[in-house]
Amino acid sequence: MLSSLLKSREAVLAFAILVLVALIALRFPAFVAPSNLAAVFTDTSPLIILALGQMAVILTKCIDLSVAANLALCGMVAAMLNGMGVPLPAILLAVIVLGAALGAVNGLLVWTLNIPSIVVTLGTMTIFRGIIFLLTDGKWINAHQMSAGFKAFPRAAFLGLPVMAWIALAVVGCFALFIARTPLGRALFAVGGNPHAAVYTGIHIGKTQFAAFVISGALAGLTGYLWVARYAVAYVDIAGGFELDVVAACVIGGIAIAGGAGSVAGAVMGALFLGIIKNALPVVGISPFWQLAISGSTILIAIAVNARSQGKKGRIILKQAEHRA
Amino acid sequence: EPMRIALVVKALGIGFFEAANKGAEEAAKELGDVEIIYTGPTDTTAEGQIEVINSLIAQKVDAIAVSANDTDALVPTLKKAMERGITVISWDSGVAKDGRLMHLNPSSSALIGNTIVKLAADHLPEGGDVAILSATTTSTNQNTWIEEAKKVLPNYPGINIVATVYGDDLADKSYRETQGLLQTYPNLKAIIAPTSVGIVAAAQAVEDAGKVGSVNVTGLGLPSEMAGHVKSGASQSFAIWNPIDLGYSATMIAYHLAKGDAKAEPGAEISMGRMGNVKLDDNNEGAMADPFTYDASNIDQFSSIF
Amino acid sequence: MTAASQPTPRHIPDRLKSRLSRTLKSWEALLLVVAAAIFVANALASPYFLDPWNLSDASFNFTEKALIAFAMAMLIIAGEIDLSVAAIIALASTVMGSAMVAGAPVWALVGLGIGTGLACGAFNGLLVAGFGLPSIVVTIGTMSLFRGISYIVLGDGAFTGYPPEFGWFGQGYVWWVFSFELALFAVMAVVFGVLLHRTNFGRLVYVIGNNATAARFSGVRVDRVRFILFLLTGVMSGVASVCLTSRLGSTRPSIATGFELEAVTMVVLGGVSILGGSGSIPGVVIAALVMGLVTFGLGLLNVPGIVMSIIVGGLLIGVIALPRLWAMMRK
Amino acid sequence: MQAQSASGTAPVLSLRGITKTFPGVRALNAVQLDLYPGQVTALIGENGAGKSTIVKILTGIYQPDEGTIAVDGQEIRFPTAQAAGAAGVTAIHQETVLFDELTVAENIFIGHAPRGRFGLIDTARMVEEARHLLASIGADLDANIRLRDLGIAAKHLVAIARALSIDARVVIMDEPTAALSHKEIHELYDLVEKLKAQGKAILFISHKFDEIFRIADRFTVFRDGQFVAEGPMGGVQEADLVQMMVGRAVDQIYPKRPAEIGAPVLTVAGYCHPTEFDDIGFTLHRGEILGFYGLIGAGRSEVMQALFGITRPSKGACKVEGEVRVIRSTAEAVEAGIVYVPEDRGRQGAVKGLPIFQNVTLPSLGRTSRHGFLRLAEEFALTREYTRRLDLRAASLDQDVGLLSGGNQQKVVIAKWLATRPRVIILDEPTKGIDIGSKAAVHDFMSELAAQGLAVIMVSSEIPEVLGMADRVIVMREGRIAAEFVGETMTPENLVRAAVGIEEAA
Ligand SMILES: Nc1ncnc2c1ncn2[C@@H]1O[C@H](COP(=O)(O)OP(=O)(O)OP(=O)(O)O)[C@@H](O)[C@H]1O
Ligand SMILES: Nc1ncnc2c1ncn2[C@@H]1O[C@H](COP(=O)(O)OP(=O)(O)OP(=O)(O)O)[C@@H](O)[C@H]1O
Ligand SMILES: [Mg+2]
Ligand SMILES: [Mg+2]
Repeated sequence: MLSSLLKSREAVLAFAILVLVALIALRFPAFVAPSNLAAVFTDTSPLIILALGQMAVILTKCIDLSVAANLALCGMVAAMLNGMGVPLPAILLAVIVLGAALGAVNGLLVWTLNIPSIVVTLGTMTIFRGIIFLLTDGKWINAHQMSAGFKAFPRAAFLGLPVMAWIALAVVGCFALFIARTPLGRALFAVGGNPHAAVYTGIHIGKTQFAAFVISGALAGLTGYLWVARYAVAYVDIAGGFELDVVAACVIGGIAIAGGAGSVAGAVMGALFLGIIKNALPVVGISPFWQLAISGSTILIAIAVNARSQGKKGRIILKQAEHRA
Repeated sequence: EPMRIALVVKALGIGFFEAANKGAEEAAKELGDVEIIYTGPTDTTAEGQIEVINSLIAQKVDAIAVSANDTDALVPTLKKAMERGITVISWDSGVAKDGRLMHLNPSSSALIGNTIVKLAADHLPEGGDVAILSATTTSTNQNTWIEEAKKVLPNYPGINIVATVYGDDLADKSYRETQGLLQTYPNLKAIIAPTSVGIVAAAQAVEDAGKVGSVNVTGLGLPSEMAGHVKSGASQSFAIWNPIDLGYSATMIAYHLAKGDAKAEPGAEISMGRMGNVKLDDNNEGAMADPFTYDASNIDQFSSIF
Repeated sequence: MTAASQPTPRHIPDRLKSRLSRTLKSWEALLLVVAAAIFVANALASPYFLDPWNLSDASFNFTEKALIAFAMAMLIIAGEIDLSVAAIIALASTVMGSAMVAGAPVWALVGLGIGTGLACGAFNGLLVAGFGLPSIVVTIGTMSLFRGISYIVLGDGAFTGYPPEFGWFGQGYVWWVFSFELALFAVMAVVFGVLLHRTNFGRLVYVIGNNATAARFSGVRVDRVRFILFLLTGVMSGVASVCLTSRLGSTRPSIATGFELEAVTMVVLGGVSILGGSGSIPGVVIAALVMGLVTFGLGLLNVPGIVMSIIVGGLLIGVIALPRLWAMMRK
Repeated sequence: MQAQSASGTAPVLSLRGITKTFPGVRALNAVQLDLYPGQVTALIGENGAGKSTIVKILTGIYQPDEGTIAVDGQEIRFPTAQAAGAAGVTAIHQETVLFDELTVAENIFIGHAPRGRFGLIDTARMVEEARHLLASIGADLDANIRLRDLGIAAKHLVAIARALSIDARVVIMDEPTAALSHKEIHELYDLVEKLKAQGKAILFISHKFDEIFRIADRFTVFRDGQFVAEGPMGGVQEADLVQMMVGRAVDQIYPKRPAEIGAPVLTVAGYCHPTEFDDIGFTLHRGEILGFYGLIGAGRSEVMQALFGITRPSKGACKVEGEVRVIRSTAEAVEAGIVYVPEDRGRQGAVKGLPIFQNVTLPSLGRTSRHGFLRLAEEFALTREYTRRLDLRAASLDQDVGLLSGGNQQKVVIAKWLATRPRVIILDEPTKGIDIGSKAAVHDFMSELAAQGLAVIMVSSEIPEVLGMADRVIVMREGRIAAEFVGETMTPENLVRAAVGIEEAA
């Protein structure tokens, strides 16, 4: 029991996170103060939300490189709607719908035209950002151009945590339920794990991939608002390159890039791991110039560890081997 | 046909440069036969700027006035531009001497360095810990100002610079770096952000951390972007030169150099229209004007302008 | 008669369609038409376009990326990808800068730049071919690692003051308007074209890309080929680093940011299947020219870079989607 | 008009004039099929006769080009797998169609899981029902375990449970016993009886005649995609069925020519692998065809792949013509003169997407090229030489291999290896899934190779093939050599006993 627990990816990752936090605490005890940990979690919320969306896509053997651009476009639209005086609930609805629609564009190209997702999202990634430029002429929307309510919502504290963190928790909960308890959630695994067999069980590969892109897009849309409201600024380049962080979080969390395998807990912990590193480096007094190299090494170590724990299992033809296993 | 002057900025979409463009247009109108090409890369990279400059060379524009993303990387391309008879100056963020005829500093670097420290010190009679939040590690102007600031530090006893971090002129990164500063240095009294992106993000982070009153955010920023933070008290005061004036002056200088009625050489004085004359030093550099300080008393007056 | 009981086997012709008819229907032909159209459109849109010196200047927009794209094309045809190429440029440039500061001569700088590329390629190759890790995630990791090392070395500093002779690689001209980079681009196009289309090694690249398992079951040393491909990509990144560093005359850790995606875009636009197995070097050459022409043409009209990237992004999806849409509609 | 069975009941399911064409192959040509409630219909036909294709049409995976499907006399269409399930048709497919990362219960219920509150999957009920189903087929499996932790037999039981989880009127079993052990096979027979008693119509596909005679009530025979005959099992003899299936005398398919068995070429001793096989040793001679028989999953392919350098044995030695060879890669195996025609042709054999000549010259590039540069003329010459010998049918030599029929793909793979002039050729299920004409051609060629002095290993799960072609047979069971038979002792009974374990068969 214990040995199988140690072998699970999630356990390894959880252990790694604990070690990491402990090491930081050694140098800087205040890091583990509950309030600070809450702040780190809040900070990591966008990454967690996006990693879950990306997980849905990766499970189906696809990849969504356009998430950050989608986020930026939805965030900008949120800020513009706010400028027009649209009430917050309507803005929230709008960005989620817009994000889902942008995801649907990706999904449709993948589903109906069978274009590899990496090509599609490489293209839409530049197109989405370009659209922001066309919408705004490249102009920024700054804090003073946003209403107080718009900016206050994600940071409003509720039971000691900002709303942003609560939203992330809610998304994690819903997503976990969705993955474990809905036919579509299970279909994601089926499509990526064995596309051939998925057809035999009546699961439509293209439609499932489409759905995954829509989910990823909707979550990116939601995050777009949170991001813009939190940092109180919107411009073409917000969250530039963030898609790689999102993919990295999934990889660290053990979501198999070949599809069909991974867990919600893994994705969340992968995101947390990156988030903790990002937050801790300045605190621990490591030069910010080390950050990139450290996160790169982390990704490499994570892949190696995952590959080992997934290591090819024998097919157990020998009866004696079956007993040993 | 009109003289074509290209105003090349670090990246499109930044409020500061948009304002500079307004000034350039103003100068063009005043001069009459000048067409302004406002351009720049999408993100703040030297490679992007080089592509833009190459296409300007191809168009045989008459003058290029550039705010550089990298002091050195643009030099070969700008040299080529000058070989093809184009007048090249840099403004705001300079290029190395070989790559331009002259450089227009918004203000003298020493003065800016001094101002940003003074802004912090004015509100810290007892002294205290101060941190710097800069733009990218490669920004020429920020690096120069920080150097100058460190030089004048002995004049402000008690002011102690504990860290310099880089927000890369990205709002979210600057925000996170500020959070890191607030945690690492619980006794921090002020954050100096000599960049318009950084100062806004830092002020926001200080507000979110509930440290208004204990940590003062100051540095260089745009009144329109900082108005809210001055009101909230996160920033007591900050400084900036007028970017409109800067764009205006750069255009004027480029015009006169291209026309040939002025020469860029040490000691020369070149007219900047309504901004007076600029005097070049041994490096062919000149300063436009003193930075101007904004606080609660005058912010409303300027926040609608730039 | 034995002939009656054992009918002689049917004769099978070597080829059915002539080379010419296949060439005319190919992706490369389509791209060439696109390139020609863009060329004409540019010439009409801007009076400055048809100037040899301007066209020569414009070539710098794509030569370094294309050098990487040639090697990347082979890697992608073999079913792998290397997203760390831009980071390799940064690291190689940093190594050259450090050596320059230490007083190394120009030939040593070039050697070190290419050598660093080789080492980085070997590292990627080891992780992918040696340990069997997926290349896309490995190179996302090494992309941070390699550039991260540059940041550690350089921090907020820069290496400047390369010797003037070193500037020749990025700024020098071989003959008239033909820069060294343009000449290198042409030579490498031929070298990679021959390597991919005329050698055993090139054949193995296609075989592995179509079916790596079957390749292994046919006695092909699949992992060795993969490793060599990563080496090649590393070396070409090193070469690109020499050119770019020489052209910029300085090294900063942020050098060449985003080059990897442009190189991949070039490769895919050139008709290389991102899933591996098909594509050609001529296609990539034409795609490089198309991208160069588009960005230069729009640049002459002072269209902002981001609008160009929308057009390139649209072109990328469009040229792949259109034939498929066409096939769907005919069905 | 509706077909009537001997007992007078009307068919539940009735197919008429079904035609299905794949690029290059007409898999089904206007075939018919009737299934009756409470009866087991055996569908009989050689490999490639189109049996699995009809199963896929019945379960909504393929759409027929022509023809009609009727349920209870009502014409119906199955556009998706779910539509077929809804109409009460369920199948245990020949390939495993399961998901490694899902649990046993999820595998059983994917696509039609019981729903609880808010339309969410009711996990508890799902697991409960899964346990119930597994128990009903006598499978002792934990419903919550991940599928990837199960062996192949257990997986097959899950597939059966999955098929039964749909409350079906028609149950299709495509070679359900192929991967099962003796005990499990008997439990399956009991299950079939139970389903019959419940009035379900069963379509049973199998190559094993004893099985068919034991449980089937009716038979339908297909040959090369054509309907041949149908009728009740009563009164029909095995020989009649074979005659219908094959359409000619059996010995034509196994044209074994006498060959002189010469000196040892390959000697294998003590090959071990931690999980796949144990203590494998044998000697192979010139001119000999050595058969390897066993149930699917017995580990024969693994042994062959170890010889070919795909997997590495943990222990053991291998000598080729007296010389010790350490084979760590396929390249080294080819150098040693050992070549392998794999079982999984689509994945491991032909490189689809590339032309025929590039497939053929792949391991011989060293000979056709000069200084590493390709010489196409040489490649075409080599390809022409070997494809002529195998009587390949193709439009041109630069045609994509993926467009060829299965048998011709197999010929390309064999040509590829012959062009390397090997000493030992291993053929793993060489005629699996290829049509009957090609099958005879492959057998004929195998004989010829042996006659020319090549040493041949033939892995096969078909007893007639083994008996018809091999000089000597090694039977493997659970990763070990169970027995070896030569001459007189090579009887179907002996092979089956050794393959399933003698004590069980007794
Ligand atoms: N998807 C496909 N594409 C092309 N040809 C196919 C396809 N599926 C089946 N075939 C061909 O159709 C014919 C019938 O195949 P099918 O699988 O139905 O045979 P089978 O009777 O089930 O044989 P076996 O006993 O080996 O399972 C074969 O020649 C096969 O190669
Ligand atoms: N545990 C398993 N999970 C999934 N598939 C399996 C498993 N074990 C075996 N298989 C598949 O079953 C088939 C037969 O297995 P294998 O090749 O090992 O047996 P074999 O003794 O060589 O049998 P044969 O050559 O007669 O097929 C192969 O296609 C293999 O991939
Ligand atoms: Mg079948
Ligand atoms: Mg096998």
